[in-house]
Amino acid sequence: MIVMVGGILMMVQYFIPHQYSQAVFNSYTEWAPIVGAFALILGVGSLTRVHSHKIRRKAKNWQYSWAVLLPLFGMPVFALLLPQSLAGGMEEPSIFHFLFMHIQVPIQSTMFSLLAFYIASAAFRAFRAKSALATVLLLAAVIVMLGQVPIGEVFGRWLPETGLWILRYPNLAAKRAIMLGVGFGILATNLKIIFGVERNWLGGAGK
Amino acid sequence: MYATIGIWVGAFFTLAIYSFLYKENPIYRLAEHLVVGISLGYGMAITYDIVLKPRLIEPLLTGNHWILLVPAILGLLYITRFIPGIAWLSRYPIAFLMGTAMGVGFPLTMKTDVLRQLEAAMQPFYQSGMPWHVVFGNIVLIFGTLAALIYFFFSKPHKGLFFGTGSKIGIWVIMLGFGATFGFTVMGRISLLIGRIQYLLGDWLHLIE
Amino acid sequence: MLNLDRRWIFLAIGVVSIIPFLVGIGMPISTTAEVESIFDYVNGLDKNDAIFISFDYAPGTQAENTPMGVAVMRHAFYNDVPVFITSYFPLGHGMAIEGLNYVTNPAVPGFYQRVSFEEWAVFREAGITDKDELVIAWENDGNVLPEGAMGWVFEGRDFAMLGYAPLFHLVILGMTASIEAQYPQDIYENQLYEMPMLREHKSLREISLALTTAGSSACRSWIVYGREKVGLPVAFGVTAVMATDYFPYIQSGQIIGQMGGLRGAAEYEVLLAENGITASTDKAFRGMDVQSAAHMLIILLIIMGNIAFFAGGFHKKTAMKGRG
Amino acid sequence: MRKNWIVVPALMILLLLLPALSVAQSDDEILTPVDDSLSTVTEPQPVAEEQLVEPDPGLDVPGAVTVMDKENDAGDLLLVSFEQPLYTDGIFAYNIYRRVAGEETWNLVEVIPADEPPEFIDGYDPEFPISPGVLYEYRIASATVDEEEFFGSVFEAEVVSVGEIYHTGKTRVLIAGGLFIFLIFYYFGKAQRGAKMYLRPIAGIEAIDEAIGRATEMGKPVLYVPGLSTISDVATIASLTILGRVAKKIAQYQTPLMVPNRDPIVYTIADEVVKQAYMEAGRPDAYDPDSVFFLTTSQFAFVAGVNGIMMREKPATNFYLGMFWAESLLLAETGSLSGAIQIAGTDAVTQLPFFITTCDYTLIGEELYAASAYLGREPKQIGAVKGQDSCKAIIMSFITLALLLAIIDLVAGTHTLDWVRQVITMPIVD
Repeated sequence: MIVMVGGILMMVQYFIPHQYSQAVFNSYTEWAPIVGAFALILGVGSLTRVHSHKIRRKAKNWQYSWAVLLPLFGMPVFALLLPQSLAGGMEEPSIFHFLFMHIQVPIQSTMFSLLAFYIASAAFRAFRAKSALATVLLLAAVIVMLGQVPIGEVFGRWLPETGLWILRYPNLAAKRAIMLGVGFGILATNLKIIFGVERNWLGGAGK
Repeated sequence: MYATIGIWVGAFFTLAIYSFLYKENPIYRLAEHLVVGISLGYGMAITYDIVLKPRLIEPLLTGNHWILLVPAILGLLYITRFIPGIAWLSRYPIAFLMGTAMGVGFPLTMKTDVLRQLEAAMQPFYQSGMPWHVVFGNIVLIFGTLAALIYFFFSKPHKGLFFGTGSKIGIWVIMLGFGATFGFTVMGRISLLIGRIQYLLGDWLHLIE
Repeated sequence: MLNLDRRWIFLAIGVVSIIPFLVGIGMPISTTAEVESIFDYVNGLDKNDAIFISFDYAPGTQAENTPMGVAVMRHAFYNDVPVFITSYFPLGHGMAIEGLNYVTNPAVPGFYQRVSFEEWAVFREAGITDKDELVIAWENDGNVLPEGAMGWVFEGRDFAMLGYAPLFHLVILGMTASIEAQYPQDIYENQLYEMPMLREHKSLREISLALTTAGSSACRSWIVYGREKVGLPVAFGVTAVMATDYFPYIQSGQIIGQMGGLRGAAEYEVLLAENGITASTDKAFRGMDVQSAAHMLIILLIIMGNIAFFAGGFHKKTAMKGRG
Repeated sequence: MRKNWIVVPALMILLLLLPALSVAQSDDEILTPVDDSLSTVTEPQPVAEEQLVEPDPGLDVPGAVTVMDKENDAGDLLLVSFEQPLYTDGIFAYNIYRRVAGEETWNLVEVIPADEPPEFIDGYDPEFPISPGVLYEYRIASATVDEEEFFGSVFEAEVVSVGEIYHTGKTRVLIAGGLFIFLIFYYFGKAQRGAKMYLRPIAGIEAIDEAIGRATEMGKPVLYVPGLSTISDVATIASLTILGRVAKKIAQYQTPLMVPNRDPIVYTIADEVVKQAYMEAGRPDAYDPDSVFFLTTSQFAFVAGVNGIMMREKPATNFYLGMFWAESLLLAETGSLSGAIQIAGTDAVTQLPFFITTCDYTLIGEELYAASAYLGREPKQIGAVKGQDSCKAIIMSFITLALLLAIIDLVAGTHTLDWVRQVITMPIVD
């Protein structure tokens, strides 16, 4: 119900430049971030619940749950409550900054770089030119990969240029078709949510 | 001093993650759990400092902004999610944000991703002075977009000249596009590895600039 | 052969990624129209313009995204173009601070000496807000540019660190009317109202470019809410994984240009160095040698894998004619 | 029905074209209001002549100021134009001041360089907003390089700013949006009334039966991964529909099924779906409660777990349908090594290339949704697919039209394409 009123209101608002419509919109842009900020409660709450549960029941690997909960609540405490003199606050140097810059950032960056290794392994063991279409895909990939790196130019100018041509025309055509399709898909989902046809996004809250 | 310790700790955790390549181990698991806690903790602190403090608490304390209590109470309803019995109340803030976001997004998505793209797809393929590969490219672009759209068209069997041939061309064009994505994804993953190696060899060991 | 322990392949890719760094080849990189158009556009701006650089990514993709933000920031500082720095995600907030710190870090060659908002308050109150006049007055006051620095950057005159705000797409929308309404103060609690760069550029209408460096579809918000609303020019600096998806936006003219992945950042670094804006190229360019080597290895692995597979014959699955 | 779907889009195109045409004309008017105002301004010549007599006191000052209400605003914008002085020597810029009529203080609202057209839109400055219905006064000064100002006379605005109810520049978005909403709901309604609608079969879906049959022959289990995302993802919902169908077939063949989950909510729903499918197949006794299980929420740990299952149990058929991220590569690689037939489907564009090169069948993007609509036969889903298809038909016809016009233009040297493009092109307005 709120969804429908809110959705239709904001949709109609777009077409009305009148001052009252603008006033509605302005207070909305003021309110929404405040409401949105509280959404963090969901994440924090469910994480706390899962891990405190694990600790209480001494489930498998429960010790690691402390590694989640301690920084989760420690970070805000260090940043906002601890005085600067005790390495509190958010500026460098502080515990807060240290945890983020020297633990969080290296771990997260490294996690994704693991995939470089996995791609290499899959390249050897799984990427097969099993059909004409897969062959085309792999060929295009090889041309683009060579075209994007400086060594590609060793083979001649045609290689990077062919790579760019693939990117600018056939790739663009495919991506535009997908973009239009996805665009319609998003719009249809928006409609379904606004008019209450789709209710899954509530995630079973309260049911 | 602060920075040096930081880089050693960072290097330690970088290697801890890479140890997963050999096999899973407790240090990897520790790092994996830490990252979940820290990122959400960071989010909490930042959100308080940047949003709640200047936009909600300070205006409320100075008075005159009592109307801001409405979004605050709406936001606090999220907590009810964890109280059995009244958990349905947490739907209200979600509904408020979802509904309005959808409403704001609808006309704009229509404009950016549909109308503007249609407009751009309707380019003349030849204008005097264009080199041949551009003209050829434009023709590929127009037919390719059409064909790929046909491939994603589900109301007609893919038979006959228009739908049959169209969808066949379509899937080839889509494969070329995916080839490009494949190449770029490989490039991206390697780049991230490069970033880490620069960190280990440069910032930590000072072997390279 | 196909059942080779994959840890050997892991080792190979590790070795191939380290050696070029130690050897240092520095193969030349040619630039593409997609990146040149951003460079030329920024090059045409001066102290009367202002740009946004938004760090819309999490630490996971910093290796690709940070060099882009850094390169464009250096370019803007070189031309005295004021830069507003924002972030779409809480974690990007930290990335934005790191990006600015890198450009103004005295340990990095070609840095810009940072002057905090407090330090030049006297000059500001005396009404000296023009960059050229400010630099003269500042240096006459006995301040000397440190060795190796490319110039001064004054907080509030040359950059403003606005940081993260939640529901950022609405923040963009709000900034089309007024930047100050969305960010009353910067992350160091300086009042934006007192900043000369804000006084001259009060809304996104008066901004000449928004560069978004992103590892997700967050970058689209700048088009949907910024460009379509007030015609804000937008440029993308996206990870390679995303890059191919956004070519339609380039052709339709919705974005000025795009830097795709480390290669895109390296191209911008090359353009900066070629035009004398920086003394040398930086991290992204140096990474490209490794990129070459690793791509060669992966292509080799694909070819070898396929040879081994087809030499072994279609021992299974011949019953099904797969299409993929 | 068959004819219907051609006729509807065709009608819509006509509909879209007709009003858009009228908008194209009205847009011209919006874009060129300056001409009108200039012609009205040039009339009061005497002002300029007076200044001719007395050019001495420094710079020549600008003449009459014309103020018009800006269209399509919230009543917070005014179009201001003024007459430039006859002698512009020495003038560097014009400083425009505004105040509420009757008040004392003037606010500098705009500086226009001397070489730019003497007009601007007032009210964009958030510091000095214009309120609807308030009468303002303007005064313009010629300024020298040294910021010396010479004021012209005070002009009261002829109009006050008024907000409009409808933004005429957005008609095309309104038409397109309305058309879209209409089509989606038209097909919704139609599907709900039970009309039979054709959806083409999809290759990957037809292979499902074959793949399950193979598993039965080999006496090995089937693995089904419903993606790693939450239930709010459309791909997950589509995947669960397909899971129902797969489970039903499996129940008939009595082949073991394994469904590992990453999201707790998806897990409960997947369990329900499978139980239901066994019931429908008439074999509730064959249902094994352990076949659907929750693994872990951590991304890479989940992959490690599933890979372990693949290496131990060696399933004959693997399904990966739903939302996948970077783990797609790891799953499909292991599966391909274990020799299983693999059927994948996702709407994550970046993961599709990896599935295509490692799996036997891949449902690409929307094919996944269509497949679920095709199998589920749920009216809302079919309605949505149909509605979107007709929108695509409209887009396709426009592109084809553009292609034909481009050829005509090339041969005949006309500019028909430009003309049609003008109908669609939207200026950036707000």
